Amino acid sequence: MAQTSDLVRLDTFAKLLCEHARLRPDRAAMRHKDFGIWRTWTWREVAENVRAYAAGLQALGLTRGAKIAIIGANRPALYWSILAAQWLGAVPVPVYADAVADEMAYVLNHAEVTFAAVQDQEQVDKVLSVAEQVPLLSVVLYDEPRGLRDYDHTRLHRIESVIDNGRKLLAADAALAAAIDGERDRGGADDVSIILYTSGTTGRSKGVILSAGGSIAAARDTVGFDKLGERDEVLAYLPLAWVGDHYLNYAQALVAGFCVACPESIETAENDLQEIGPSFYFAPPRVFEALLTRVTIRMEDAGALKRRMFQYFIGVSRRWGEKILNGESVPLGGRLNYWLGNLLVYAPLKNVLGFSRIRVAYTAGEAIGPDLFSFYRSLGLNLKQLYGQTEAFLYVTAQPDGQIRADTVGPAVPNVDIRISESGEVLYRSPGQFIGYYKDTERTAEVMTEDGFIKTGDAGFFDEDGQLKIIDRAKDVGRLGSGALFAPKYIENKLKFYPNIKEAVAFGQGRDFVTCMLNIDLTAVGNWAERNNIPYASYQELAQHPRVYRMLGEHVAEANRGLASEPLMANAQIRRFLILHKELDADDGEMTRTQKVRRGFIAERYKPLIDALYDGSDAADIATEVTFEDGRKGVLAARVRIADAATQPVAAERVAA
Amino acid sequence: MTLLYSIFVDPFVQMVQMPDLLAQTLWEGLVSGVLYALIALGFVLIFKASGVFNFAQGIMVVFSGLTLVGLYEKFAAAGFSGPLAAFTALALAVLVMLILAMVIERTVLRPLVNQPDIILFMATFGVTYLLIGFGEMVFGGDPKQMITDQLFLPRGAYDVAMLGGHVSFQKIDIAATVIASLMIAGLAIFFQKTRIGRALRAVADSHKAALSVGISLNQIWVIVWFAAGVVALVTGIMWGARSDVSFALQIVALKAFPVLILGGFTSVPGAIVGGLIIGIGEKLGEFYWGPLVGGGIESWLAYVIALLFLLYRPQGLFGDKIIERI
Amino acid sequence: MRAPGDKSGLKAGDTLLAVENVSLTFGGVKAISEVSFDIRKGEIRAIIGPNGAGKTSMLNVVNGFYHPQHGRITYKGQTRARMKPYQAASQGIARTFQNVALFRGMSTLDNIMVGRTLKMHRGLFWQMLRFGPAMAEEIEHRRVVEDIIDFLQIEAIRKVPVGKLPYGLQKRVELGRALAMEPELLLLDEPMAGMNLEEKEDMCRYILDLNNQFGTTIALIEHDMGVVMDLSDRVVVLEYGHKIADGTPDVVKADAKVIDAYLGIERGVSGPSQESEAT
Amino acid sequence: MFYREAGQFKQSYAADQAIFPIRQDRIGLAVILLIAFVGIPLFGNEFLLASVMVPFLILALGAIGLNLLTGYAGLLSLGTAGFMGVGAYAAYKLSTIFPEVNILVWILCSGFFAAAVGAVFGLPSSRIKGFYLAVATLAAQFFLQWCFVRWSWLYNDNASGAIEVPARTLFGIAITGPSATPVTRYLVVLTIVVVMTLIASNIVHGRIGRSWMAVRDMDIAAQLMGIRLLPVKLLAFAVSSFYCGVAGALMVFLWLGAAEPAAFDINLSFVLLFMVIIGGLGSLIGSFFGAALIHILPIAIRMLPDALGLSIGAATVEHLTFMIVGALIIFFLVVEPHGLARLWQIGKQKLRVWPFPY
Repeated sequence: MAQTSDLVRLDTFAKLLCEHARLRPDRAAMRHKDFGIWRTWTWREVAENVRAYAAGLQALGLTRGAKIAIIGANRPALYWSILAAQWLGAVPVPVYADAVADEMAYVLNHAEVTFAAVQDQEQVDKVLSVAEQVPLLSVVLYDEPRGLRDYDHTRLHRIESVIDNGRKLLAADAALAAAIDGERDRGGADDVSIILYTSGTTGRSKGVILSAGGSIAAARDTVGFDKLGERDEVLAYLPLAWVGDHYLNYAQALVAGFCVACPESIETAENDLQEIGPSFYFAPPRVFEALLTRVTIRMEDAGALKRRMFQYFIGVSRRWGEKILNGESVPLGGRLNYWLGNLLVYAPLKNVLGFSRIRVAYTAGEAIGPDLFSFYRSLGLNLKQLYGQTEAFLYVTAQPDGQIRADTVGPAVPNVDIRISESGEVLYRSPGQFIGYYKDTERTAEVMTEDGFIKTGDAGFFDEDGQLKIIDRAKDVGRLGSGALFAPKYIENKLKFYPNIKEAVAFGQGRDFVTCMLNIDLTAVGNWAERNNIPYASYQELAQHPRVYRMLGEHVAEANRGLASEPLMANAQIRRFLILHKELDADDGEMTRTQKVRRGFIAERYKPLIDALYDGSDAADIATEVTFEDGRKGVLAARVRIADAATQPVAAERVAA
Repeated sequence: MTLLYSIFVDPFVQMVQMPDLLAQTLWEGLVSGVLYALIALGFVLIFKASGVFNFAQGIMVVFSGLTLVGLYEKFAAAGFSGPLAAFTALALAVLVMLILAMVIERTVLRPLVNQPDIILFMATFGVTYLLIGFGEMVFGGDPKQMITDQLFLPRGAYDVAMLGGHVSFQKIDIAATVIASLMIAGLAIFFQKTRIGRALRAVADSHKAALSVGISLNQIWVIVWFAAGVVALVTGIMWGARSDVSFALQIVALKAFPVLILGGFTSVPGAIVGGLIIGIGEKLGEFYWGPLVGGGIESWLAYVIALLFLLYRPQGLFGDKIIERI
Repeated sequence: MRAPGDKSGLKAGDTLLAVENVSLTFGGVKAISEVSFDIRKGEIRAIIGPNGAGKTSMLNVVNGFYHPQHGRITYKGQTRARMKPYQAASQGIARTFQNVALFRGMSTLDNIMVGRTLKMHRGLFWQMLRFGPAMAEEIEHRRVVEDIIDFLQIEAIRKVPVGKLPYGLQKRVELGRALAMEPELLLLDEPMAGMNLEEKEDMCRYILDLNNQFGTTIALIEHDMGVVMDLSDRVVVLEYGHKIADGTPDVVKADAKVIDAYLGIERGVSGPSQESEAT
Repeated sequence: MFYREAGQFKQSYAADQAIFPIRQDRIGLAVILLIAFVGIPLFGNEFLLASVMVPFLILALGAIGLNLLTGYAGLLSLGTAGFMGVGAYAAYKLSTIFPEVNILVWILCSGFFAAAVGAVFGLPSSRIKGFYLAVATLAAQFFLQWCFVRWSWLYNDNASGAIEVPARTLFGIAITGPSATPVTRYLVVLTIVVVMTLIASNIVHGRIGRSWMAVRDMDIAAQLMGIRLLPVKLLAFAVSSFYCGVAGALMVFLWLGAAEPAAFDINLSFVLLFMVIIGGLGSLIGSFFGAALIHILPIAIRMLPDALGLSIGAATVEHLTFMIVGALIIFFLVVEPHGLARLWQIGKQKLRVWPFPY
């Protein structure tokens, strides 16, 4: 441990990289499945590459403080681009690879990028197509040369050749080598380490500026918290531009010295996950949910005996699994039964999912269904929740081992202070917190309190165990016309825990009662339809099928029963609902890129439907403009049915209260 | 030099010098050729209609013969003998072949429909083993004497003085030839003139066509396997009358391979012509050339003839030239 | 991916293959009569025509599968008499088929590896040992195959038996197998038949990339006229075994006989008659 | 179920192309080899070794030989027994002419004679395929068998017409002849079979194996890939016959001890073909399964009445065995036309994706 003491005081990622190269030169730092095998780079190789890359970039004119956009899937070369930029004191600005040209142009322009490091021809094309709108952009670097041979290479460079060039320059000129190392050493804790653009739920994206020292300090806290070390391994499949990837896979890896593996392609990511078998894993609840849906569907095709065995042992795990994981006392019979279940079901299941070696897994971003959460935990997967924000450089709270609950997000992580404002909003102060929004002091000021706390915009409270519980976005928590509390997200989450419901949007602010729009989950409902011989030709037809309405109506009724049992929420039961004829889609602006619903936008877009929900009619017509996958636009018209939902009577005194 | 002489000259000299022996050899070749043709006919029937290369045809010959003899022996033991008993046994043997056809259709063909040829071929091996085991268990493994007198099959021989010597014509051989010819003629009429026969031919071209005639594929299979069974029974009687009915006979069925190669797998006339060529060629070869290498070449000569023929004309005597399309 | 080994010394635009007065008959039926055309190095040459026009037969003649009764074929300056398909292969002519002709019992990877057979030389002895030179050779060629897999974006199906793949992917694998031969002349027989729009676009991109980046000369048969006109540099039109037009897409499109032939497709399907032989 | 593939990733093509890329498979194989080399010799009785294991292994080797030809190269052969006979007689002649050379050398050399004969009889495959080719191999079968009977030089003019195995030693230990113990014979056979199986596996996983399979699956496409059919087919015949020849030599020298020509009759060809089909075309492990089923099953059936205390006549048992084997052939073909190997593969796949069904 004495050896690692150096790591503790280093204050930039480039320095950390070099330190790892010194401490564990031959350990794997990065892997990438390419051409069918896992190509591996050791820390020494990565450091050497990044150093040469930095030299090459400098030769191309990248200077301290300049911005370099990083666009593409998780690829070692793109991570190196981040590192090499930071080495030189330039500022990497990752951009979502699936951003449409418009969005991309905005970010590139706003961030004043002069360089862009992108993955492949597709991204090069996209960047070049907006080049006119981004006058400062002078150099585009790319990783995969396929299809780019005939492009004009005056300002286009292959990353590999930039690295090679840097290597040559370094070899030829010792002074330059020293200068490059000097650039690295000039970096310090107060440097701008990265600018992460958040896809805000409203308005244009904001550039969150993070400092090097803060980022590293934050990562250090959580690395210690989860005891991550050089033996750990992760699969980097989250969007490069998202704080989660930058924190979990980049910052933590550079602090702890573990190995980051990049999948071959999106289609193979699942298989790659199984091959790598990571020990640290993060996925948003929807991924876990989709996974469980697929597990359930696949098990339905199994033989009767196997299915019953599976169900029996899942029952066993629900009974004992979490207790065993939490280290509580469990009777011998239970332990034996669980052991058998582990042999027959849990361990093989985790193996197939690629979870066998996971030591710590996190989920965050949304509320996770309690059943869903405990399903994974009871299998022996140490799944925990955290609560965080881009502005905090991710972690605000996280659940320590042994204090895991589905409905809370845990206590503050070390060195983070949290307080709840009078209006119920969660405020925090953390080591990793951002410096400000790039070129937007106004909004920066909006979220900062005078004493340096940051407003999360979420409403929440601490429960009796000292764990934070998030209800909803603070601004979204509203009141019905009657004055009863209306927390749309809370209601939506309850609905979304049903596998058949993919999305839910609740309305009720200032109204007499609560209504909601639902999206069916095509996989789950389609499968159900197949088993029940319900023919359907399209998503729309399936969504509007009376039997689907009946089934979802039962879900709504059940959710209502749950709401009725909670004093605060009993009055916010859902009276009427409809099933949307199309999936809410980020391309249509209905959701954010991180798949959060934009409630306001939806309310406006589907106004006729909402009116119908409240005026008692049993169907309504709607026509909306949609964007197809290839970018073309069209108009989708439909007649959407509206149904009433069964509600629970509310005790009179409560209404009075 | 003497070797070449003994291969290329001497046999022909002998043929000319002793024409009676040649005639005798040709006659014997003709008879065994007829029997080969009968076995091959059974193959062709089944192959045409169900695409199955029926290895079990050989054992069907043995099995049907054994059933006939075995049933007659049982009757005789119960004091019921003579022609009536023999023909009762014959009728029952035919019935057994029908049942066998139905069982095979149900248990082998139907479950294996649409499988590759080799799989169906192998399945008929299974049938062979089953029938061997079953036959030996019921009738015992010893060779049996075919009933002939009771079926009014003649015995003895006509010794005809001709070509400066004597040629012996076994009456049973003559009978075999006549019966076989009748059988083949009967089958030809069946195929050409009857509705079922036409359906059978249709099925060889297209299964759908057969369905349109109103006969299910399964029925057709039963019919052809039954027809092949009857052919096998006749073969069994004839062959059994010439020697014994024993399980060794099934090896003879392998002779149908070269016959089929010569004649083509789907051609009835081909089976007959092929059978005769092989039968006669084999006897001539054995008699005139066999002694040169120590005799016994009958066991392989037929295959080598077929092989050499194949190299010259891969599509067989009656097949069309194969044009490979891609 | 590697560019094809260019041993011929031909430059782009030189005649790579010349077909002169070729006639092919099957048992009295004329499949091709007196057809002449050439393929220049580096171009994309389309062969079009109604069903039964002799397009596939033409490809079969070019790669030595059929032997024409009359006419000559000159490839890379050498006029050949009779050529076996494997000789055509060893001279750099590769081929895909109208109906996918993959090795169904093998995986995608193995199928494409078969395309490397000609370039692999380790004999039985080393193959028996597997370790050492045979393995080194195997890996060397695996790398090439992986390049192709990357190029065609079929990573996810690398180890899937090809029989289980959907049709569009099978076509892609078949292209991969042909590419593994590093051909100088690539014959594609309806590479886009039965594909949906997206798959067609992908396939077009691969064909163009191949042609652009590696200079592979391509001769293709295709029914989708839009694709043909977009892709090809020159088009030859066959009808009932005769050549009726030859030239750039624009020229061919305007040709009266071609328009006639294509309007006549309906007639042709209902009764491909021998009378037209006389016309 | 037992597979834990998470975390088993390949960093080199060599590892990725390994014949057993999954760790659990390698462990399983090691356990089987351990049992075969240590467990069975230590604990097996003479009956198990001499009447079950030795014949099983030898037949499996023959089945591998046939499988290389029929399963991998798609060339149907009914002459397997003939090629085995060539190996047996070659080994016999060589070891009696040169008794000073180690018998194992001659057993392996005998394979070359079989390979040469096999290649000659494979020549027709340039023009004919499928059942037609089967007739060519049938010609080989009957012709060779006829040679074994008529060519007395082959059996040193023994009055019996049979070949009798001379006693030979390896490192001073008797491995053939009456004094060789079942354990030594078993170990010798096992070693040869394991090594040859490994070699076969290497061949079929490399260029040559792929060429064979290409020719099998689509010979036209194979030609257009530059594969010349005749050399590839002849090589398949030669390699296949080599395996059959060694199996034949082992059969006489280490199993039967003496053999008449009838030992190599057409029935043996058929039995081997059963093994290959039931075991699975194009699968080496299937050859072992097939050999086990076809050879060991009848032994088990024969032992069953005794074990159950039933007194059934030996002849009846024999007939029942025939029937059961026949019925099983049909049964297995109906259940899984692709053989036991496919069942094994499906089972393995099921274990790999357990608890999912696919």
